[in-house]
Formats: sequence, structure tokens, C-alpha cells
Amino acid sequence: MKLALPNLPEETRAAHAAKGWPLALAGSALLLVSGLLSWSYDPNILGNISVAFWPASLQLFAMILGALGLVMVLAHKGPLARLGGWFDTALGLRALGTGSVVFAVFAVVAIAYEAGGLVNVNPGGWLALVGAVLMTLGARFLPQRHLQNFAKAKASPVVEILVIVALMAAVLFGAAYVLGREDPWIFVGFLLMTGVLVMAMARAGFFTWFGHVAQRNRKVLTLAAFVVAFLFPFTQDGSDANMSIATQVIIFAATAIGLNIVVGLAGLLDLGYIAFLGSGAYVAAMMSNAASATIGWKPPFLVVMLVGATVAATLGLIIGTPTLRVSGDYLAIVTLAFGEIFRLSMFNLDGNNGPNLTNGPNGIPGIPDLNLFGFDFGKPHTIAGVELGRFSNYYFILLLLIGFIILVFTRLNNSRIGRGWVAIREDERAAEAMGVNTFALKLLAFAGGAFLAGLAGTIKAHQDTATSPDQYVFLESAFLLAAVVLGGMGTVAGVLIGATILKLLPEKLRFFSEYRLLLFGLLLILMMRVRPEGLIASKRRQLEFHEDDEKLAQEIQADHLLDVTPEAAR
Amino acid sequence: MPKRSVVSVGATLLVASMALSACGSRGETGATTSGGEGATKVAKIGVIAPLSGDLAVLGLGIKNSVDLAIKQANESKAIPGWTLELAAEDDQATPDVGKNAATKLSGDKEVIGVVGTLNSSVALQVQPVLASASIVQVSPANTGVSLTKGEDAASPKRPYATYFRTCTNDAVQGPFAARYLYEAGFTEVATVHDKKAYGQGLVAAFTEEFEKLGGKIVAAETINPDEDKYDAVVSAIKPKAPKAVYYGGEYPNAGPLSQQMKSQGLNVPLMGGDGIFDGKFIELAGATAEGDMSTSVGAPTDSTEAGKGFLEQYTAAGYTDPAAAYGGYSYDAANAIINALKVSLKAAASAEAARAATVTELGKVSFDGVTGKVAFDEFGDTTTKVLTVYKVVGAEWKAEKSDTFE
Amino acid sequence: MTVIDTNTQDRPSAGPPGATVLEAEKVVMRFGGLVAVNNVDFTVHEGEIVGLIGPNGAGKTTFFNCLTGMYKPTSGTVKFYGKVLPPKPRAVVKAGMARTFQNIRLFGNMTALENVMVGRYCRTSSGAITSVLHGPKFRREERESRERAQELLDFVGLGKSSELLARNMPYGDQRRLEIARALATDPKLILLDEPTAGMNPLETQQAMDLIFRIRDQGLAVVVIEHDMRFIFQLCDRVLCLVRGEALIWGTPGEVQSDPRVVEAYIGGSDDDDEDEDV
Amino acid sequence: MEIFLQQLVNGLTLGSLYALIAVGYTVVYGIVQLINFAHGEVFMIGAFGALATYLLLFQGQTALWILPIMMIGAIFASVGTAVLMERVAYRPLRNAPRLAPLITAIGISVFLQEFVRLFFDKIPGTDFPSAKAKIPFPQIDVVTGPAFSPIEGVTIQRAAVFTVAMMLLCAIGLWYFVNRTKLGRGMQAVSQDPDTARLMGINVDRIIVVAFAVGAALAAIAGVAQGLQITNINFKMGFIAGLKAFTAAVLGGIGNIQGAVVGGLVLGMAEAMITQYTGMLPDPLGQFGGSSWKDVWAFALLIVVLVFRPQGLLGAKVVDRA
Repeated sequence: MKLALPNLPEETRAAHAAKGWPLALAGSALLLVSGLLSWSYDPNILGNISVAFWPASLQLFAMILGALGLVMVLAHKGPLARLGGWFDTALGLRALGTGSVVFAVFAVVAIAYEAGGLVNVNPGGWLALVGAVLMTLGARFLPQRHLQNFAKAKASPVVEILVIVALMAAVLFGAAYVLGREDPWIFVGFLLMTGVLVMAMARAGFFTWFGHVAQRNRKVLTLAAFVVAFLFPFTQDGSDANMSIATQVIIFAATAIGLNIVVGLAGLLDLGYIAFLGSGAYVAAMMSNAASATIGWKPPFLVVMLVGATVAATLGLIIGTPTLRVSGDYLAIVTLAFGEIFRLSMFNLDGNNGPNLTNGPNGIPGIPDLNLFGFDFGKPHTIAGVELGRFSNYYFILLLLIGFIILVFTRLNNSRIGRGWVAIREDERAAEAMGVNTFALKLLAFAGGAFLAGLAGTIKAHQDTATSPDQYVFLESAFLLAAVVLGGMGTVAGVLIGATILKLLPEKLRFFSEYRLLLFGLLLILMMRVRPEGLIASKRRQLEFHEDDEKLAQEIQADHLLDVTPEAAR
Repeated sequence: MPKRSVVSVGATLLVASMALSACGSRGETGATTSGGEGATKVAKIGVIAPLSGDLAVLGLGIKNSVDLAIKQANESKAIPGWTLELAAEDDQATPDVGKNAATKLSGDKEVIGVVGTLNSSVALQVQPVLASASIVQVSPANTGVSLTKGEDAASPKRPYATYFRTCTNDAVQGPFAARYLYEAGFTEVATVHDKKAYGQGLVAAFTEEFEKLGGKIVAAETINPDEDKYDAVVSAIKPKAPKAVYYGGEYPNAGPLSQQMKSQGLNVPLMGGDGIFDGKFIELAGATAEGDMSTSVGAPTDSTEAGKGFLEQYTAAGYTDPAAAYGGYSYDAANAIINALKVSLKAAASAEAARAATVTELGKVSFDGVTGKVAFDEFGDTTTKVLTVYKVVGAEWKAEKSDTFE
Repeated sequence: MTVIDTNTQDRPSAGPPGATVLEAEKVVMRFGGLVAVNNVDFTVHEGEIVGLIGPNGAGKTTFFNCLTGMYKPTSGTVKFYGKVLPPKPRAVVKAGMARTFQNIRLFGNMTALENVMVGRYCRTSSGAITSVLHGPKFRREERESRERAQELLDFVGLGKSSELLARNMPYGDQRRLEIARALATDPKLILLDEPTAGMNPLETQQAMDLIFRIRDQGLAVVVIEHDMRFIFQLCDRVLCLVRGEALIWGTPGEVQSDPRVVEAYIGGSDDDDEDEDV
Repeated sequence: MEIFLQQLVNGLTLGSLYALIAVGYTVVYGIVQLINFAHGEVFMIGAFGALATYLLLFQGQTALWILPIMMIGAIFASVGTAVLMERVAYRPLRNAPRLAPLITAIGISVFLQEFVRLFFDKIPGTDFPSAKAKIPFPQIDVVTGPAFSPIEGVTIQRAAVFTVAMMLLCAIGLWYFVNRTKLGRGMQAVSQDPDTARLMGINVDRIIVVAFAVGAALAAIAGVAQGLQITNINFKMGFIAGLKAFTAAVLGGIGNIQGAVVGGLVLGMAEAMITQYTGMLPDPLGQFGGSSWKDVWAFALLIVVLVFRPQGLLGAKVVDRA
């Protein structure tokens, strides 16, 4: 994860320490100012970056980077020094500087590519590059700080809540902004900027502090996150295109969290998990009012949801029974085989081979929209002057669903059942010797995960308006597993991020859709090599994947210590 | 890690841009006209087709043909006061992706009609999205019967009033093949299909007509399209000694099936629908494909004057990809929409406002297109039912017989 | 290890032996042709500390596993309070028999407190639904588990390490944590497999005190140990196993003075370490 | 009776193919306890390697002598891929938790499929067809061509004879390699006890590479056989074939080379017979038979074996894969 530049030797740094601060200041200022200048002659590219004093897209991003740089420089020494006592501004600035150089180079390339040659880059663009380079240089000369323990940093609760709200607002605004970008260059540019910002703030220690804040204000954070998610459709200006993607992301994420119970908590690998989503969807389809629905019974949707989830959970129990005798790789293969059996059965149960339940490869099309308590999900509704289309309607119900699933996940995780799962994952025989009912717990993990996926499936069927066997192939299970692994096993936030990356990027970056799977395969291989615990790993998992990493163990221990005195820790 | 890769990608791009800059020149703009003619309003015709992946050849042919029709309409100022634009979306031949594409198009207030899709399965998901926005959809290639007649074959009911198609459907193609085979003396036939809507529907229609004529279906088998080996099916059919095999499905399976039939000693011709009418079929079936047959909708595009004229214009317009199997139908589909727009846009304030009127007008369209007469019946199906039988002769498809069905 | 001249007088005295807790009769355990445990009788009474000694490879741990349901004996019976328990570790724990392991088997990536709370698993019963709903039963059980676990950590002297990850704890603490985890199952009998292995004399002394304190809570204790001095100071009665057979079964004094014990130890000391933990 | 004989022939052919691929799973598993999920893709790349060799050197020719050269090309491609994946992806993970190599294997599998799909026609200096659709496999005199019929009602494809013959040849070769060569004995030693083997001066890393290479070579031959038999190849052909071959390896007892061969033949035979005879059962049971359900039955068999007899028919090196 570290940027590749080597650190300067201490002597060199000490010799030039005085130059560091002004250099970094100048760099940040230049970066900030560059956004106000014209970056290109061509008004038609990248959202018009040709006009001075009217920053757009990439210019705006550069200014944001510059602004953060300025704050960090001033916090290092200057009016914001009180802040600098807590955060490692030197490390942060180094990351920010290097990231900004990457960003500026990217911007220059983007302009050259779009407008046809480097000659089309105006001074503003070059200035940004110069500023970024200066900032990097300056930051390299800055001495590192001795930091205070964040555990003791008690800002006033109001400030803490304000920070949470600000961060959430930034997330909402950022999401709305980036989803509105059609131009892939701007899209990638924004992601790049976000990445640099996050990296710089992480290196400065902001997120460590924020972690403590989040711990103290968990309820506020959860509430804020849901409010942001709830407000999201209102930022879409009546357009349903992004909402369609958003609903898919949520369904995917909800299923992945269910899988996370099985894989992340209980440590059982399931390669056929998509079958549970599929069984929920098929049950809903078969009991819907679609013309080719195969079951005559048409109960209200809430009953259908329960039936679908129960069917999925039953399948989960069946798939779980071999865990009595097999585990590890063999279990993975058993689940894979179950997944294939599910798909082939859906494929075959069409009246030609076996009873007609699923309509075979054609699936069940024309599933009507949901209608709950008189609320028609197919029709647009206008709320607070904003028209919310069909997918927004589904978005809200899915939001409720994923909220429920997250609740189930976290509460189970923090109960005797969750502890039992982790114990099984750690040492199954010891867990059993301590009186943990390992088999029942493993079954519960499978059935519980399947139940949640089944719930998601019933809604998915209506949202998709059709189900067919080719939606539930092995690759989808692999994608789910990848979301869990990529984001971080055993954590909710990680899975949400993993799911978003895996579903959103291919949609937005259509130009690489051809290479989507290739990159996916590569990503899996590289992740396992470089960061097997995922982007946001639960600390526990991180340890498992780095058995020998003593330093990390110490860090985590320190985190756990909090208020424990050194004597007790020995 | 992501960062490092960005660095390396960035470096590569930098080098590439240096190379570009050598031939780049200041002020060279990649964008098209913005403003300019001033007073005209814009209406967009969308395309949803596979522009990447296995079926991209067919999809690009559709897109280019629609583009050609739009360009010609703009040149001749077919709709005074309006400029037409193309909005093409890739569906990757996948229902989910197609649905997203449709959602995107229906969110664009300037889109008034869509040509597409290629696959019936994608159409099933695209139909409801476009219908809810009253955007007219004309498919040049869907042959699934249920798209226009609903799921229940006994009492046909049109599911979406916004959906039309310029090609005939399987309910016509199957019986057409049945008559041809029966008349050619193949009175005992085995059927095989891939269980998909297209193949199953085709075989069902074929079987009904064939038995009505007095022919005998000696075996009815299915295959799994994901599989490559059909020895189980061939072993099952062979003892029944059919005189021909009728296959419902597409060429990726039909080619190997034909080859494996013959290498296992079942030396009878294989016949299929337009799904196997492709050069790739002959390539896959190998030397033993000689004598295999297929039906396809319409007369061969290069067999009529109008069709030849279209192909000439297409080539002249400089498209690098061929018009492919559905070019003519796509061109006609686009022109059908344009004809409807001539009326519906006349007094309209915006494209969005004219959407509903366009649906009504499209139902009334009638003109001579490059594939024959273009007009729609009460279900949105084309009224023209010309079909052609092709046969593999000398490793090429040769038109055998063109006829109007009923 | 061969020095067996231990003073056995100043150990805190146990009360009069109570009811029979565990009774093993003619236990035989065969693995294929190998007879690991042969015809061993064994009893433990309430409030008693019983030692199990023997040279390496004598079958001590195998016998242990027979008692705790890890293995099903080939023949013979094991009765716990007069009842034969099903050979399932879980049922054995539930009945009130808990154990530790020769090679520490903690849940390394859980905190000390969580480790002990896992021990409470079999004494709590909130299901998935109660857990999700945070029903009153769940909250009560969770609170009680937490309190009990903290109490046990205090009891074994780890009260201040409750938030440490088990894998990061010093070796001696891990041993004590394992004992706390076993105690969390509310056992009537606790079986300790080499609780002082690898400990320095001070830690060994602390472990002994801990075992006495456990006994004083009214539990019966069975200890496997190599350290003779430790065993003879600690135990009320001692069973010496050699090659799977009971060599002698009596008070520390009797065992200590038996010449065969010394001989067995000298003769068997070059065997490989027994590594058949579970 | 003819039907039975015909299915026997079909089953034997199918089984030989499975056996050839299954050896790759079993050899690698026997030595590093790794389920090389991407082995199916090695098989697929073998077929493409043979095709590429043909297209580069012999386009349009059909003489029999071309076949051995195609096979060398196939082996070259497969072994190269397998050794590369071991070196780049698996070796760094040798001491990682078990989840890591398994996920890596899925990644490799997807990557290789896509790599072939996207880039087969873009290899510089060649004029290969796009691999996005099925590609016809070259037809070679003698081994392809009209089937013959020794008994009335039973036809045997020439390519089927080739497949079975290659399987027998490979089985004998493999037996000789494992039991009579130094490398082979080294492999046996490592699979018994890697640590001791290392102490005895055996280069364990090298042995592991050899295991991957041997498995890949056999998979390559299977790839050629498959191409000749069904006359076309595609980038997806490795997934199901790999899964079936894995089933075969487990069926025979994973880690056991004879087991892989026996397991392959048993599975092939079972599939052919299930296809034929379950379809003949009276309704409603008969509905669940025939070729549509044969994969379901094969996977069900896999589960049953894994659950009730994880050591397989002939017994595996590791009995309890806990």
C-alpha cells in the first residue's frame, strides 16, 4: 500500500528541514491556484476546463487536494498547529504530495488524450503538476512527529458529531457527483482524488481518530449513514439510471453480507451461495402474478418473502449437513457442486425434464411490480418536489432490507452465537471441548445466511421482472465471495465497499467492460498476494493472514489496550 | 496496491500521450457540433444491441444501419425543425445489462424511440422499462412469439403496446420449415432443441405443422447449450432412423451437433431456423455440413433491388463492420420510427411529449422498405411473412427457395 | 524428574472425601493393534485432587481423552455421578466435566474475556432470534456471562488482561486463561493436562495455589503432570500409569515410596514425547 | 445389448478424458495438498496450444505426422502455464491460510479463460481466429473421419480410439516415471513427508514444479483428444471438464494416481449409463434421467463420495481432510 518512493536519510532531512515547510506551503498554494487557471484551450473536453476562474471537474479536484495540503501544512507549523499535535502531518503530506503528482500526471494525460496532444495543456495544468511536485518535495523534508494517543483525544461530543455529519455529507455529495459523471476520465479522476484524500488522511492518522469517534458515537454514525443512504435518490434529479445500478449494488451487498456470516464469521467456504439468492427469486417468481408463474397460490408479498427465505434456509440446511463430516477445501467443493445442481435443476425443471416449475432456460419473465399496502412500486412518485422513479421505490425497500441484514449480522456477531462461530473458526476441536455445539452452529450459519439471501432474492425477482438460470452461475458466487474477500472478511463496512466496487465500476466504466472479468481474476490473485485480509479487515482476520507479523500484533494489542495499564499487560 | 498500479498505468499513458502529441495539433477538437444550426430541436433514436462480445458483429450491423437511416433523414430534412441523433447502448447480449441500458435511455428526455434488441431474452427485460416511459421499441431480430402475443399461446394478448418488430416470428418460421421438409420428402424427422425460448418455440411450431401434414416425429430430444458433446443425444436418435433432424437453437451448438451426428454415422441433413443461418455454422460443422438447411426471415437482402441499394449505401457510408444478418431489418426499423415521427413530432413541443403519439403513429406506418413492405398488425408483428430456405452447397449458404407464408 | 524426595506434609488439607464424582472401571483403549490404555480403574471424589503420572508414552492423555468423551473406550465404563455419558465432548461438558489441553488450545484471535465467554456457551441458551431481537433473556444472559467471565479472570489473576488477544499473552497467562475458560463451563470436575508444563518455579507455585483455590470452591480436580514434586504436594491420591497399565494407585506417600515408579521413570524416559492431544 | 455396448464405448471414451485430467489434480494434491482449481483451464490451454501450433505451421494440412507436433505444442502451452501459475501465484502462498490459495485458484481460472477469450486472436505475428466463439479444431487423417462399426448398431469414433489409447499410454508412462525414475521417487518421498524429504536433500520446490508440469502435460493431451473428438474448442471448455475430473480424482481417492485413472473411468461409465438407463425409468422418475440430468447426478455423486467416503474408492493419502 505504501507509495514506492524511498524515505530520505535522516541526515539529509535534518539538513533541509527548514526548506520543507515553505516548499510544501508553496506547492499546496500552487495546486490550489492552478484550479483557477485554464487547463486547456479546448472547451469541449472534460467538462470545459478552458475558462479561468471558473473551475470544473479536474480543476476542482486539484483545488480540493491543494486545500487539504494547505490545512496540513498549516497544521504542521502555523495557525492550526494545535491540530498538528494530534495528526502526523508530515506522513500525510507525503502521501498527499505523491498522490497529487499522480493525479496531475493523470490530468495532463487526460487532456492530451482528449484534445490530441500535450500542446493542448494550458499553463494551469502544468502549474498543478509543479505544485504537486513541490508539495511532495517539501513533505519529504518535513520531520515526522511524535504523536499523542488518540484514545485520550476527547473532543467535545458536538464536534465529534459534526465531523461524522460532515463526513457523511461528503460521502453523499461525492456519490451523487461521481454518479452524474458520464466522462470516464472525470470519473476516474474523481476516484483518484478520493483515493489520494483517503490515503493522505489515513497516513496522517485521521481515520484512527475517527475510529475512536465512531466507537463512541456508534448510534449517531449508523443513523447518519442511513440518512445519507435515504437521501441519495433525492440527489438524482428524477433520473432512474443510477438508481437501477444502486438497487443492484444493494442486492449484491445484502447477499454478500449473508455470505459473510458463513465465510467471515464461521470460517466455512461456500462457493455455491448464489443458489440461495436464486431460490428466493424463483419462489417469488413462481408465486407472482406473472403469466408463466407455475404456482397457483398467490399470497401477499410478505408471505412470499417468508416462504422464499424459508425455502432458501432449508436448502442452506441441506447444504450445511455435510459440514458434519467434511470441512475446508472439500466443503468448498461440496458447496460448489450444490450450486451447480441448483442451476441445472432450475434449467431442467421445465416440463420436458421433470415437472414444470421454473420454465427452464427461459426463466419466468414478466413478473409484475410489487404493490405493498397500495404503494405501486412500478409508478413514479413525487416526494418533496423530486420525482422518484421505479428503481427509487425498490431502492427504499432494499434499504430497509439491507438495514435488517446488517442488524442481524452485527447482533449475531456480538452474541454467544457469534463467539461460538469465531471459536469454531479458530479451533473447532477446542470449541467442541468447551461445550460449543459446533454442528448446530455451522448449520445455523448456513441456514441463517441462506435465509437472508433468500429474502433479498424475493425482492430481486420483482425488481428484475424476470428470473432465469443464467443469473445464478458459479461466476456470480465467485463474485460474492470476491466482494467479501476484497472488502474484508467479517466486517460490514468492508463488504459494502467490496460490493460497491465490484458492481459499480463495471457499470460506470463501460469502456473496460470487455476486460471486466480479466481484471476481476487478476484482482483476486493480487489481493491474495498483497492484502489477503481485504481492504477493511476485521483486526482478527488481519492477524490470521499475517501470522508472523509481530508488529501488527503489537499495534492491535495497543488498540485493544485502550485504558488497560501497562502493568496489567506486562 | 491500487496506487502503484495507477502509477504504472499513468506512466504508460504518459508515454502514449507523448507519442500522440507528436501528431496532435492545437485546437483539434474531437467533439461534434454544439449549437450551430440553432433553431432545430433534437430527438434521439436509441439502439440497444450487443456492441461487444460474441455477437458484436450482429450488434454493430444494427447500430450502423440505424445510424445510416438517421443520417439520411437528417440530410433530407425529413422532419422539419428537428434533428435526429443516435444514442447507442451496449447490452452485451445480457438481460441485466440491457435493462440498465434501457433505463438509461428512458431517463434521457430526448429519446423517443429505440431500435433493438438482438436477443429475445434481453427484449423481455427491456420491454417493461421502455413501456413505462412510453418509448416505442422496434426490434429487427427478436423472433420469440411471446414478445408480441404474450405467454399464453392459446389466447394471445399483446403485453406491451410500445413493442414492434420488423422480422417475422417463430410461429411462422417453424411451419414454413415443416412444409418445406415434408414436401421435399423428409417425412420422418427427429427434433432437437436447446430448451431456450427460441429453440423450443421453433420446434413446437414445427412439430405441430409437420404432424398436421402427416409427417412423423420419430424422436424429440433436448440438449444443454452449455455442453459440447452430444453423443448421448445422437445415440438416442440414431436407432430411430430419421430422414432428417430439425434443430431449434443457434449455430454454436448446431454446428458441432451436425458434425457429431455425421461422425457417429447418422448421415442425414440437419435443418434449423435463422439461428443457424450463419457462416460460422458451416465452419463448425465442417466438411460434412453439405446438405444441411436453414430457414431465414425475409428474402435475401441482396436478392432485391431495394436490398442491394441499401447495401451499396451502407458500404458507401464507410462503416467498417458489415451490415450483417439484421442490417436491412434495422434500417427498416429505424425508418419506421422516422416515418412515425414525421407525424408525431410535427406539432410537439419536446421529444418527451411526443412519445405516446409516436406509439400510435407507428402502428399505422406502411411503406416499402429494403426487406419488403413494412407495416405492423395489431400485435406489433410485421405483416410481411416472406421466408427463405437456404442450403449448404460447397461450404456456403445458397438460397434455395423464397416464399410468402400463407 | 527422577528426584522424588518431596515433602508432602505441608499441603493444605482437603476435607473428608465426598460423593464419587467420576468412576472409571476397566477402561481399555485400543488403536488397531496398539493397546494404549489397558484395564484401568479410577475414581475421583468431590473436593479431591487426583494426580495422573507416568513416563512419556504411558497413555495418560489417551486415558484423559477417554474420560472426557474425546475417545470412546474400546471397553470398560466411565461413570460421572453414576451415569455413563455419551462419548461426545459437548455432552460431557454439559454434564459438568471440563478440561484444558497439553498444548494450549486457546482461541488466539479472541480476547481473554471472549475466550472465557465461549466457555459460558453451554450454560446459556439464547437462540439466534433472541440474539437478534436483543430480548430480555439475551441481555440478561449476556450481562451474566460477561460478569461471570470477568469474575473468573479475576479469580485466575488475569482480571486486568481481559481485553488482550489470547495469542499475545505470556505463556503462563495463557495456561491460566485456559483454566478460566474451563471453569466458565461451571464444571464439577476439572481435568488439567500438564498445567505447569514450561513454567518457572514461581509460576508453578502460583499454579498450585490456583488449583487449591479451585478445589476449595468444591470442585474435584484431576491433574496430569510430569513434575513429581508438584504432584506429590498437590494431590490427595495419585495414579501411576506405565505402558497403558495402572502401576500403582494410592496416596502420594505410597506412590512415592514404591520402587517400581522410579524404575518406570528411568526406563521410560527416553521415549518420545506423547503427542496425541486430541 | 447394442445400446449397452454403445454406452460402454461412450463411457470409456469420456472416462479416459476425465482420467487424463484427473491425474493433474491428484498429483498436485498429493504433494502440496492444494486443489488446483485452475487445472481445467490448463486443459483448455492445451487445446488452444495445439490449435495454435497447427495454424502457425500446418494450416490446411491433414497428415497424421502433424498430430505429434500439435501435441508437443499443446504440452508446451499447458506446462508453461502451469509452471508459471505455480511460480507466480501459488508458491508465495504456500504457508498462507487455506482460503488464500483457493481464492487465488478461482482468480487464475477466471483470468486464464478471459485471457484466451480476449487475446487469442491478438497474439502478434499470427492470424488466429477470435476465441470469443467456438473455433473448429483441425481434422487429422486417420484419427478423425468416418466412424467404424465393429458390431451392428455400435459405432466407434476414431478420435475415441485415440483418446483411450493416449490414456493407456500416459498411464503406463506415468507409472514408469513415478516408480522407476529418480524424480518420480522424489515425488513419492515429498508426498509422504515433505519435511523429511527436504532433510534428505530433495529439492521440494523443484518436485512441486515437476508435479504441476506432469499434470499439465497430461491435461494437454486430454485437450488435444477433446478437440479431435468434438471438433471444436472454446475458452469455457475447461470449467465443467475440470470439475468432472476433480470429481473423478476424489472418486478414486485424491492423491492416489491409480485412483485418478480408476475414478475417471468409473465416472465416465457412470455418466454414460445414467444417461441411458435413468431415462428409461418409469415416470415420474424417468423425467429426472437422460442427458439433461447427468451432470446433476455426477455432482450428486461427488457430494456423496466426499461425505461418506472422502478417501475415495482406492483410498487417499490423506484420509481426513479436516
